[in-house]
Amino acid sequence: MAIFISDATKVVIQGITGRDGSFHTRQMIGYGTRVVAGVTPGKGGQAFEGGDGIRIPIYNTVERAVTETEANASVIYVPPAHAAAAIMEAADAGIKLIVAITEGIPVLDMTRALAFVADRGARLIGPNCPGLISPGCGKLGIIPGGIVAKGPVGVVSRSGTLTYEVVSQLTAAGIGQTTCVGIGGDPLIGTNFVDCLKAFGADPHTKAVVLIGEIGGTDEQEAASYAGAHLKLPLVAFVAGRTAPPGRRMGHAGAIISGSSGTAEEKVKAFEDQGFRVADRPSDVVGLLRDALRDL
Amino acid sequence: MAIFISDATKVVIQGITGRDGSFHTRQMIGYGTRVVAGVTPGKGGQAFEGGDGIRIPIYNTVERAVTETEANASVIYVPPAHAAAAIMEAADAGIKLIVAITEGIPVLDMTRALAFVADRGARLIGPNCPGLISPGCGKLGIIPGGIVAKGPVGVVSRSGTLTYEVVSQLTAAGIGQTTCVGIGGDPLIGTNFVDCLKAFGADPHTKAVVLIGEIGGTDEQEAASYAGAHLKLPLVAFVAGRTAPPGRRMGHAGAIISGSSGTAEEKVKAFEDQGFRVADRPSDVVGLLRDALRDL
Amino acid sequence: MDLYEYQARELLRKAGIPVPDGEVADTPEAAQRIARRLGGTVVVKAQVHAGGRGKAGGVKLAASPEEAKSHAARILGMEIKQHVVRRVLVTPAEEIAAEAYAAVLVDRATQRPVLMVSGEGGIDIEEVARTRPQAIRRLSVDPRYGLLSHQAYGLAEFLYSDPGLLSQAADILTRLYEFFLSAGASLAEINPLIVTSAGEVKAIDAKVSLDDNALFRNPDFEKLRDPAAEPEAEMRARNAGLSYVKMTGSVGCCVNGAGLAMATMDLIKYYGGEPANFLDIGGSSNPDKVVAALEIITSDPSVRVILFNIFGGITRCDDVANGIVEATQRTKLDRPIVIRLTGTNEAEAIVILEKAGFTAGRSMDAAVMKAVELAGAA
Amino acid sequence: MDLYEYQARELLRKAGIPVPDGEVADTPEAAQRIARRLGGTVVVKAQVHAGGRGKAGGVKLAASPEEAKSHAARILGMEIKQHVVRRVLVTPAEEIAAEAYAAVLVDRATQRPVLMVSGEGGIDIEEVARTRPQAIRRLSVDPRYGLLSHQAYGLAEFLYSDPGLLSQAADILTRLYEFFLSAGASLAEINPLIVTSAGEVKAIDAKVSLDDNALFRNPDFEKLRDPAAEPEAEMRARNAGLSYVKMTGSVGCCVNGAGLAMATMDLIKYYGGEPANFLDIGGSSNPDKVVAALEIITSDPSVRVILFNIFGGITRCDDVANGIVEATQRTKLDRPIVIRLTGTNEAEAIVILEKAGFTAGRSMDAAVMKAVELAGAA
Repeated sequence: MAIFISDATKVVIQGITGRDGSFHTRQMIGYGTRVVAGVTPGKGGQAFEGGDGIRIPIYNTVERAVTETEANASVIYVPPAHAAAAIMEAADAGIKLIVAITEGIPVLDMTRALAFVADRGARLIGPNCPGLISPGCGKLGIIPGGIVAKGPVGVVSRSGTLTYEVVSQLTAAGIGQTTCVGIGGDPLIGTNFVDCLKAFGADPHTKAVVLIGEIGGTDEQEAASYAGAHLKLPLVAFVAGRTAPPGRRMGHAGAIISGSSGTAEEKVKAFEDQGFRVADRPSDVVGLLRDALRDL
Repeated sequence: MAIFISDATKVVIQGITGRDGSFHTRQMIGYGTRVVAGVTPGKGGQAFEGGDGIRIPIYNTVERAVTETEANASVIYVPPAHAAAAIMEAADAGIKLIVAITEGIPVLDMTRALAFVADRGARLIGPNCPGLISPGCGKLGIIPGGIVAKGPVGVVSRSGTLTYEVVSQLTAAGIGQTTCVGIGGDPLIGTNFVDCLKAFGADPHTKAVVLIGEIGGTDEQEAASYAGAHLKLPLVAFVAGRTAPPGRRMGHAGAIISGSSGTAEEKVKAFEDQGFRVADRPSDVVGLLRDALRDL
Repeated sequence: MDLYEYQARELLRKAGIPVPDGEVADTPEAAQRIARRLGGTVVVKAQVHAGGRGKAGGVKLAASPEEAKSHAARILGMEIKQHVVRRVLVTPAEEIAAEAYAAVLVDRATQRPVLMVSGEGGIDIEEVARTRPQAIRRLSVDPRYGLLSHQAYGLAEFLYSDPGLLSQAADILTRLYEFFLSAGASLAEINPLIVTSAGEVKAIDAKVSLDDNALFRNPDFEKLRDPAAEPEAEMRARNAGLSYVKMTGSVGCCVNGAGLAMATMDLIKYYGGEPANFLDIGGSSNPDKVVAALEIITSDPSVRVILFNIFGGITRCDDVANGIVEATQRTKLDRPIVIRLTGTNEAEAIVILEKAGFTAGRSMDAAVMKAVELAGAA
Repeated sequence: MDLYEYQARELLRKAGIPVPDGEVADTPEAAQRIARRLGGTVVVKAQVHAGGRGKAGGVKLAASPEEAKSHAARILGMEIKQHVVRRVLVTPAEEIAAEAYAAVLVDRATQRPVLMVSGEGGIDIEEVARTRPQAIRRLSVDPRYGLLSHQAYGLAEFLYSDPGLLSQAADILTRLYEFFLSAGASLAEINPLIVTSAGEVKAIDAKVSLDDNALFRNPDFEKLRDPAAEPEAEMRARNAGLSYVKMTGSVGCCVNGAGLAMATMDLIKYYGGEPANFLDIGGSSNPDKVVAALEIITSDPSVRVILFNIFGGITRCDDVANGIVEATQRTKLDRPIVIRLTGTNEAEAIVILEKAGFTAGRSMDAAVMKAVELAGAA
């Protein structure tokens, strides 16, 4: 039914009283997510109004939140200067699924935070990502609940709104999703394409995968190799940035062609070399996915 | 025949050109140890005269020494200010057995070095220890070769000369040793009593164990519990420091009774509570060991 | 943020790395004065955010202050890879016995800082990496322990065998790494790292890029920014919190989200058009950003049509619609506009836009096709 | 090396931890002057390397400078647990709303630095640990990451709930840990850590022990050593590179190796004697150390017999023998000496000793028995 989250997922929101944190906490609750606690240092003991009379207790530390509420997942809306510390705090408190929405975290902060998360055996999604949503199960992050529907397709993407574009077309075409995961647009992220493909491959409800990549790095190339060798599901890819000039950062900190490496062309070719269909336009994804599912 | 070392042990000496390093390297070679390389930064390319015309190549780094000679064990005679760094260098180069002789390493240096050694899956013996010797196999460190003999007893100790005292009495009484290990007198050490008891327990040639402890910390107490529960061999203990006053450091940095904890009495009691014989005098060890072996 | 060589050299010098004397000049006369102070042969080097200065004639030896002046006169104002040279660095010419390369950057694959050294310095390191990878040694630094002394020494040993050079190089690498961390850099490069005929190891040319996201920790660095080097539109975009990259086509785009913005550019190309820019208004719902975005797009004379592509999520479509209306009320649009809006508050947005005389569609493909058509017709 | 409270406070102040004003005085008049400068009620506190000063009458409140003077007069020269008070600290008396405890030390079990806090301050923490362990919270700090901000905050939350106190305490704990690391301390303790009636968190009393092995990194700390506080024999031993601890018995021992030295003391006791000291000449073969050791032992009037117990390994027996001969040639021994030597170069040593009129045996038990007998007979 879902990867990474389940009915047992109980969520603590780090930065719950901030502008983004408070807005999206209410959205998550509205979508049926079990938000059990919030954390804002110095506001411990207060309560957060989650809408419809729901009151979420606020704690000073994640550790306290976990002790009191048995939260096992965290969503982070903490400002960039403190977001890496917030990730480490969550992992230190024993949280095993950490979703970091924050954009603009210094990359050197992330080198430490990623090592810490790995040492603690936790999974980090993001940072600089929209999080994940599993229709009928809940959402951790900011993906709009209105554009998804329950169904057999796993979606994984480095971007936000481009994902929404593709997912809403899937939903409009009557193709629902198991889980949609935005892994984030930063150069250093916790969970990568391959991790998600492994999870989708192991999920009995996922029958096909849509992967949305972009320029920069080699995550898509590694995903193509992995999928070619191990993924037992049909996969349709789309890669954004065919027109992006080399050496320029395209919005996302990780979206940059370095020298001649990280281009959309090499990524498209990597998927095609493994026999996967690559959409030329976002609107081609639905058709290619139908073809792929028909081929089964 | 031996714990920790074997015929395949090939040794690199860190600090081979120093006063202690050069003296003991020759002793080790004289005892038949396979010393294959030395390291002294800035002296790479030179050779060390090991006695009897033996020339040991010197390298600038352990990594280079390992690449060139396949050394798999290291003995460290580096001065205290750089000894923790030398331990990390050895572990980083893939050395799995590191013996640190150096006394006087700052304890905070060791907190980092111990974490590093654990991360690399290496074994550290010491620091501030005489190392280990396996009659007929070789020695890593400074235990005099003349006082040991091949035989069935494993000896493990926190001290140096007190070990020599006991071992030489064993040898004089015709009781030889598999391996004698000095684990070191510092508060933070790599390999502790329990680690050595596990290794002796798994060594088919070791038929009995002599453990020589002293005041400070709780290593002996943990060894007693472990031995009581898991060690299938007879064990005789001796604990030095029954007359030591609380709060004073007795030579070894780790030999200090803190408050009322770490006394010789509680350590002796820990062994006796598990049914092990504890010698009142070093010269009682031989007799108790004979009794213990006879009881088998 | 990229720094100029002279700025990077100054930071490395402060970090304790040996860097030869030298000063920056923005007039030929100043270059002459510096050359006179330095004495002997000097090098006059164009200061631009671009590689290949040597080939472009931007680096010249001068045997006398007068020659330094004439070289500076020729180099200042020169254009190198679309960057106008406004300053030259004047440094003593060193007797070079050997050239090497050293750099620290963050490696995406290992997710760690990596130190790279090569005995082949003074040349393009990407070229070395491609053709002689064994000439480069990389060290992935565990951020939990930092750079350990033996690791710096081991890298130094890849470059030199003389003990004196070894310890100098190990010290420089250690300082370079510390600088990289404390500055919050994304690249700190010395190329070449030289050995002088006197046996001293020195950094001759340096390149530093700072992580924009880490600048808040070193507010002093903000004054190293050269407003003149940045196209005005990009500076305005940055100040407004937008991501903007100038392209060469005629369809000006305004999109929310970097991935969707790239996909929009790609779709323009797919339908036969050329994007005039990348522009991401980000995830916020601030009408002011929309106003700023429209100003930036319309300030580009090659833009023949403006395309909005908004997928409402956090971004509310009505906020964007209000921004469009507000901006066009201030300044009448002189070019056609195509608006695509869908998602959060889409219905409200369409009402707002229609009241102001705009039309809006829901299909990305349809909107892009129309924009390309209008750009061709305009 | 243990520091005095006034030294520890000064170091913590430099580390940015709030510490009340105050100065140290070595005369009643100086204490009076300080009390006058501070104004109001002050506390006069004996500065000694020992706990339990309050119970011993070494800490007194003074409502006026005159009272401060008279308290100081009484405290200076007082003996607390065998330490003579040579200085008093004079500080303002604080309005205390709450007392807590905070410390950093290295934990042998986890092999990591551990931060400990307790809401029960101003009292003996070992007592709290024994009777109410739940009143203490410990945090083991991973040396690979250092103290993380949320960890300091979590400890602070164990002490306080008010947000203002929380952030002050988290900041103090962070600074205390940084100080501990940079100083190379083995203990850094604040007891009590108070909250004033004005809501400020402050360190009132501080205790710092430095790791002797790390002193080379902070050579400045050497001048914090108080030669007067250390028994002369121990200072001489330290300067000679020996480990020496004074005991109360009559058998003076000189041994190589700490474990063997302790075992020798134990054996003296076993045979009915009492050791006069612990003395380890270490692993070296330096005859000078033997000379220094003999001088230190004989300077203790309670020593009635001198016992050498040497197991030659690195230490060469002949070196020790030469040291004994050299020392006794300089100053005639006025007490009997029993020498036990075995191991490296044992035969040579016996020749050297016999030539000088000494005898030496090989058995530790026999030597100790004989020394005990001589001590009893003397």
